[in-house]
Amino acid sequence: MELSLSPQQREFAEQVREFVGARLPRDIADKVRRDQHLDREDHMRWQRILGEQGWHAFTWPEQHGGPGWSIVQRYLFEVICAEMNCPIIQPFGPRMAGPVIYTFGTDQQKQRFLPGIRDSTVWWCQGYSEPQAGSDLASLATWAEDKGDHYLVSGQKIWTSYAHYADWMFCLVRTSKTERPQTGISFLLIDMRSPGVEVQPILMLEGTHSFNTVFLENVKVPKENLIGEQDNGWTYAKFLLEHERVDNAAIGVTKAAMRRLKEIAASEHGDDGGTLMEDPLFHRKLVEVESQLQSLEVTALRILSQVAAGEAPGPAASLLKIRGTEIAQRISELASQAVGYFALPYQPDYLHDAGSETPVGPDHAATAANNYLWRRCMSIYGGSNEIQRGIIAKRMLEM
Amino acid sequence: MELSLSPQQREFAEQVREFVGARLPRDIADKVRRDQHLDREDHMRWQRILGEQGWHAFTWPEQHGGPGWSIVQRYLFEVICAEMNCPIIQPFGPRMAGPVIYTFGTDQQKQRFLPGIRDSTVWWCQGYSEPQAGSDLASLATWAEDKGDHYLVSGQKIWTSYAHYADWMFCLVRTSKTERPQTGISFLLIDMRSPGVEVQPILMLEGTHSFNTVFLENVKVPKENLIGEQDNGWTYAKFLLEHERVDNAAIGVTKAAMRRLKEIAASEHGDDGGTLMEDPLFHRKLVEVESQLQSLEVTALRILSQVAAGEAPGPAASLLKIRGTEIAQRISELASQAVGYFALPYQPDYLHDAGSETPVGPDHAATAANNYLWRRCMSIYGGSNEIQRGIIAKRMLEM
Amino acid sequence: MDLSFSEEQNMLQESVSRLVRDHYSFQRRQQRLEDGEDLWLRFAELGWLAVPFGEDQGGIGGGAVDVGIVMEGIGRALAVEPYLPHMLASQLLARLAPEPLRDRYLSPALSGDCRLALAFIEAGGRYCPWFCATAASESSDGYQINGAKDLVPGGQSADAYLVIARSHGDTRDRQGLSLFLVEREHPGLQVRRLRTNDAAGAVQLTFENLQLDAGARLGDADQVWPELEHTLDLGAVYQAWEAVGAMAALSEVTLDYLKTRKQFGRPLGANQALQHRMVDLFIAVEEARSSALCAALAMDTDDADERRRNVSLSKIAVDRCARLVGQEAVQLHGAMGVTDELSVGHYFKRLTAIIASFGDSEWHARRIHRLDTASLSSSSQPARSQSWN
Amino acid sequence: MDLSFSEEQNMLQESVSRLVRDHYSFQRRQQRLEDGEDLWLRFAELGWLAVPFGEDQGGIGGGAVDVGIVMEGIGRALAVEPYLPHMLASQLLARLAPEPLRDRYLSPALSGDCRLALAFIEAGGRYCPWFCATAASESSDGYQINGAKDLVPGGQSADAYLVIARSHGDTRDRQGLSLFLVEREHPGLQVRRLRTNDAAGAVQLTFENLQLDAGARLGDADQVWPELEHTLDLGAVYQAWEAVGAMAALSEVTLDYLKTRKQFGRPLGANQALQHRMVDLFIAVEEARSSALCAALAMDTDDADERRRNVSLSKIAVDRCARLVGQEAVQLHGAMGVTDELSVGHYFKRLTAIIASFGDSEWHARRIHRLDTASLSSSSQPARSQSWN
Repeated sequence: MELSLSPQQREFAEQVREFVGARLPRDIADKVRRDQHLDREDHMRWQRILGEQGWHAFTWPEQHGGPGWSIVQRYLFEVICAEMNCPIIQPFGPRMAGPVIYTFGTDQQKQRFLPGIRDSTVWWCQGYSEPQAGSDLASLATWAEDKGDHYLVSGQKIWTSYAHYADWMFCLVRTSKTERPQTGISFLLIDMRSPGVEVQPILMLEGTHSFNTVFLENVKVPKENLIGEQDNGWTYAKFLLEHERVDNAAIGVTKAAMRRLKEIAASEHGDDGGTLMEDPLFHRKLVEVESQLQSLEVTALRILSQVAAGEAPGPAASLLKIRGTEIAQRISELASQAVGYFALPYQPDYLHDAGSETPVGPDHAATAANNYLWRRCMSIYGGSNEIQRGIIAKRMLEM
Repeated sequence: MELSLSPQQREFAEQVREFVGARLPRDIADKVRRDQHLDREDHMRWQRILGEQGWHAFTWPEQHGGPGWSIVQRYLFEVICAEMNCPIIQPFGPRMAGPVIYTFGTDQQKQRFLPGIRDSTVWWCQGYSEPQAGSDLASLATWAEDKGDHYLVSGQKIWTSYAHYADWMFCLVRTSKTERPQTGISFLLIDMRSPGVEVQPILMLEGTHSFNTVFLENVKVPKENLIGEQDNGWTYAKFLLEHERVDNAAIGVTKAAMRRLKEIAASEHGDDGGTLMEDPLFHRKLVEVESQLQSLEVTALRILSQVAAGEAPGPAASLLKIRGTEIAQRISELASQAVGYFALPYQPDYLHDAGSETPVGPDHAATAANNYLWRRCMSIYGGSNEIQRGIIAKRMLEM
Repeated sequence: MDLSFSEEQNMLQESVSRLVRDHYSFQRRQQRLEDGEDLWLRFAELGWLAVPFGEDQGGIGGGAVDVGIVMEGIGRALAVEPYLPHMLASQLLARLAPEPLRDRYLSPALSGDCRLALAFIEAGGRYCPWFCATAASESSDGYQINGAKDLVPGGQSADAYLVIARSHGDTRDRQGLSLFLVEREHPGLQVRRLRTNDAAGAVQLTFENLQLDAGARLGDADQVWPELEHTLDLGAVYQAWEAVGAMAALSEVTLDYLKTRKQFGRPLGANQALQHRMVDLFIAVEEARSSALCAALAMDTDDADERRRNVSLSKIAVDRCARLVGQEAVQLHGAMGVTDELSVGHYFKRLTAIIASFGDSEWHARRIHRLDTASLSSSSQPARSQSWN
Repeated sequence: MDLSFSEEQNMLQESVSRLVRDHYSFQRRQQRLEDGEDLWLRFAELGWLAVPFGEDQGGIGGGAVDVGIVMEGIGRALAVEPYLPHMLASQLLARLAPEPLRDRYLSPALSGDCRLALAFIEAGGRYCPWFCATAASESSDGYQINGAKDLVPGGQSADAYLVIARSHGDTRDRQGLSLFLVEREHPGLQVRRLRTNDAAGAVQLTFENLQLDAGARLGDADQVWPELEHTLDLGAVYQAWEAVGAMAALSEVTLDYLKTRKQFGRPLGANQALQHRMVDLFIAVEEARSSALCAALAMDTDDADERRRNVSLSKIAVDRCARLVGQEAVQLHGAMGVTDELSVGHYFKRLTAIIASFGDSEWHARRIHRLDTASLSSSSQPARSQSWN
């Protein structure tokens, strides 16, 4: 039992640090460090650099062109990337579409889609939620009519992250009406440039645009874009939901956020003139969340050790989702509190690193406050924390 | 709109202070101030003094021999009594049995029972809960068989406070089997010296004895001890539950506990040598609960003002119960924390003001720690806080 | 001891409710924001701008509770009209301005013709209310002002600013603060408009060798701290009532959502876990209402420590409730709660701004700490917290 | 980086589980308490008393994790055998005792023939670990001890005490502490038995002109603070594992109660509001387990600040979880939860005692504050908290 790294792991970590240090573009790192918003090109630029190295699809086994890393290596990679201010790798291709395609897709589908994901030349999005089916996926209504060699798809997807950036969407549609709502669902890949696809932005409370409504009106989807068997899509969706939940803990990003919070606390002046870090009352709140983060990280590592030993993580992923989001939200809240009155201004130019005006208040204030507002969504998306508690109650506690 | 007292109210408060100052026995006040346990005789001694003054049944209207005080006067009386270290007036006679008897009882019953309650010569207890009917009173099973001029009562009551002190019990029993479980219940007064009544103590986690199981085996109860109509007891019980809930806020006692907590914090030395009161981290916790208590008191006063203006308090009583108990529990927890390691010893002699050995640690430590353990029951008894939330959800929010 | 509203207060509340109901549906509020319009003159017509002033000054002689009644409506309406900053400034004006200044500005302030705002916030001072680097150097015929007030909430529509500047001492001294009236168009004043998360708006003021004559000073030189402290307490109290209005509306909106939105075939509100959380929201609103009331009544006392204690306890309680209600309302709305589309996000942002204004809970806890430890050394008995005694 | 148990650790855990299962049903535990019996010799036979000692000392060369595995079983069993105080004292003995003393006591300590306890708590010092008024004045042939150790947890069955006494300086000095071994029957020592809420028991020691020869001192004179601090950290870690065992058992008992107890015609656990709270209990147990593990691993590091930070973060996390689990388990049991009858109240009392021992959360927060502010002044970069780096 050992928290510190083995010599091999240490070497691996060093290799990651060297690569990131040498290849991460400075302007992108600065934006991440300052918590500014990244645009499509920022993400793609870095992801293509990773793709060249074979690290964009970093969770994939070698047989599908991934690096074949162990679970500990993946973890180290993510934490080090976050620590060094890399953008988050957008999960829709490498963490979601990719594993479904290489697990359930045909050889033709693999040849067609996997390279674009590995190299990050294609941006994917996820067409799951619908207006009447949020956390309740089984009740979805988007209908795909079987037209022989193709489907005609009509319906509406909502909360689709970055649909306005996306080239392709993987999508759940209903292909049969059955008694059990989970059956009769199919898993389709849809070209976002198909006629009949319309993307409409959903503006978020903090002023950003990352979510969308996607309207589908008689969109022609060739049958070769069906994954696995028709009517069996729920199986693939569930497979994917588990993947997504394990990912959601995002320990590395949260640790980086904690470090930034401490930097803010060390630079802001408290009410009595010393730094906020020295202020016992503010510091007390820092310590509380730091102790929670310490628990969370070790819990994640314990689960990693189990998985590495061949055990299934089970609903533990729900535990990481619940506490991971709560802790990340709390850190963002404290950063917002740290800046006092300067949590009030809304300065979109600075948030997007656009415009020439200097922000009012300290530089970090504009992003800290916006970040707090933004992060309220963390406990809602990816299966709300209420849904996750239900999963633990049912599957783990058998209540 | 005015928080301060009118000249009449000020005069009334003065009168209460003078009376208590002159008549409250010193030894009893000391025990209350030190949070020690009182025995039956301590309570009765003080309650009889109040009875002589006509203040034991302080909520009663003049027509039944009460002082006929306004709701504000009652509030002032309770707060001042708590502030001056009076024992709590045991509610079973004057707040529970009394109002039911004078509202629903016969003239004969009033003549027989009310004087003993007013003067505090008789100790009452409440026979509601049963092993299979805790918060769920409607499912009670104690059976009273109609034998013409009397009932034969058999069953088991549980959580009966001070049954071991009591002369009489008011009691819910089932007299008919009906479809709706709320009907078919009757309200009986039972002489605790009747053959077939057996009281068995329930020991509490913190080592005290105030609750009991009462076994009833073929207890003969004359029909003249039936309150109101047979099978209609649920109506009287509900009437009483409302009364009890309003009472549970116990603002005065909680304010006194807050004051004692501050005294402890001002006398204990913190880790750095100053007093705990000066310790910013401990003080911060004090302030938090003080701000909650401030809200609670003003909420209670707002409800008083509504009631005084003729409005019904409604589920507001549930709100006071929930927050009142949470706040009282938190205060007791902080007092226990204040004494550090000296929360560990269990010193029953000091708790009961018996024995001659001086306690280890500061005097207040033994009672502070015990009090924290004891007060966990506050959020459970009198309708658990979960039940109260259910009441608000249903009756106020109509969910 | 009576906490029911007087007849006048009931009437004021009725007038507030009517305006909110008739003119502040969320859709109309959003539309008005987009059009850059406001209802300031309507506020004036209804007499709201005159509430706390003596009848001799053209006011109606109300107290903090009465202004609070208006603020509650503003909170419920999510109104961005800068009523609070204007009231703080105009009350300071009425109390401290030399006669010529008062004669010139007070009556227009009450009639809606002149809007005022209080400039007291600078970067680097966090919530330290006497932090002030903006300098007022005495010159032959008055003062020269240099520096900046980096955030003046509600200042975008103000015609004049009451500005705290340092005429003496160091940046963090409590002494040495003076107060000046500066018109928006005064030479040497630069006004930069700022957007805010809560849409209320603000400005940044920069003073560059701005010349004022001595008549532009309100109150005594160097000695304005006690008045400023009183005014900031008033701000915390007014804002508490606004928070109560916002919380009450937000919890109603949330309850409504839980009752109508269906998931897994039944209303969300059928989930007991959500019911209990909704109850906690409801309780929090009532608690905040009580705390706001208590603080407003405490503004009447002559005992400054009693006022400080009650206002600070109230700020802590209201912040706690506002945080709970804001965060939980968003969460209970699910994905809809984080959009710009529903009112819920806008209430949440306003509550967040309120929590961040007039000192956070820690600042107020520290103030009570000073009171408690001072009373420790002055007597062996800790202070009684019996507000009605 | 691997957080799975080694084979030896799995075997140790199996042996602990077996003893707990076979001998610590709640009924048998209560019966044994009443009879005044314990299983100390069984602990010794199983080698538990020897876990953290080198093989040269007759031990099995385990670390804090290994002792933790035993402590978890003790927590689960609600065992009152004073394993923790004995281990702290015997580990100090092994590290610091001069050879004759070690030869005389260590082997009996490992075999169960001599029980030890650490006397370090005095009234008036709260959690200040270097607070010590008990005086050790040097005399011609040794030391004279005067004073009291008001609470010695687990001291009721000890044959000898390791006593912290002040050989130099003022009551609150960190320097000037020395450590002595005092036998229970030593003239001048008065031992008063104390009951405790958690039934574990304690004693109060009073020293009246107690004479010791110089050979009774462990470690250097005046310089025992760093060793004491390390030992108290070890105590916090051991106790954290005990808390995890108690919490895990308590949450199982509670889950079981919710599934079987019926109200309004269905199991309590059918209430979604209670389900979600039960999930939070479950999560808290896992969090505490992770924190306890992290702190145990940190005991191996040579970097004292790293150890301090991790132990203190862990104490804060474990206390938070223990408070939640203890209070909620009682509440979820309803009226049965506050009786003496079920195990729930006993777990709650033990968790309460754990929270109150080895420094409360505020004491540990203050220690981290010292570390954080010291690192502020020594470098511009705040300390990284990456335990695996």
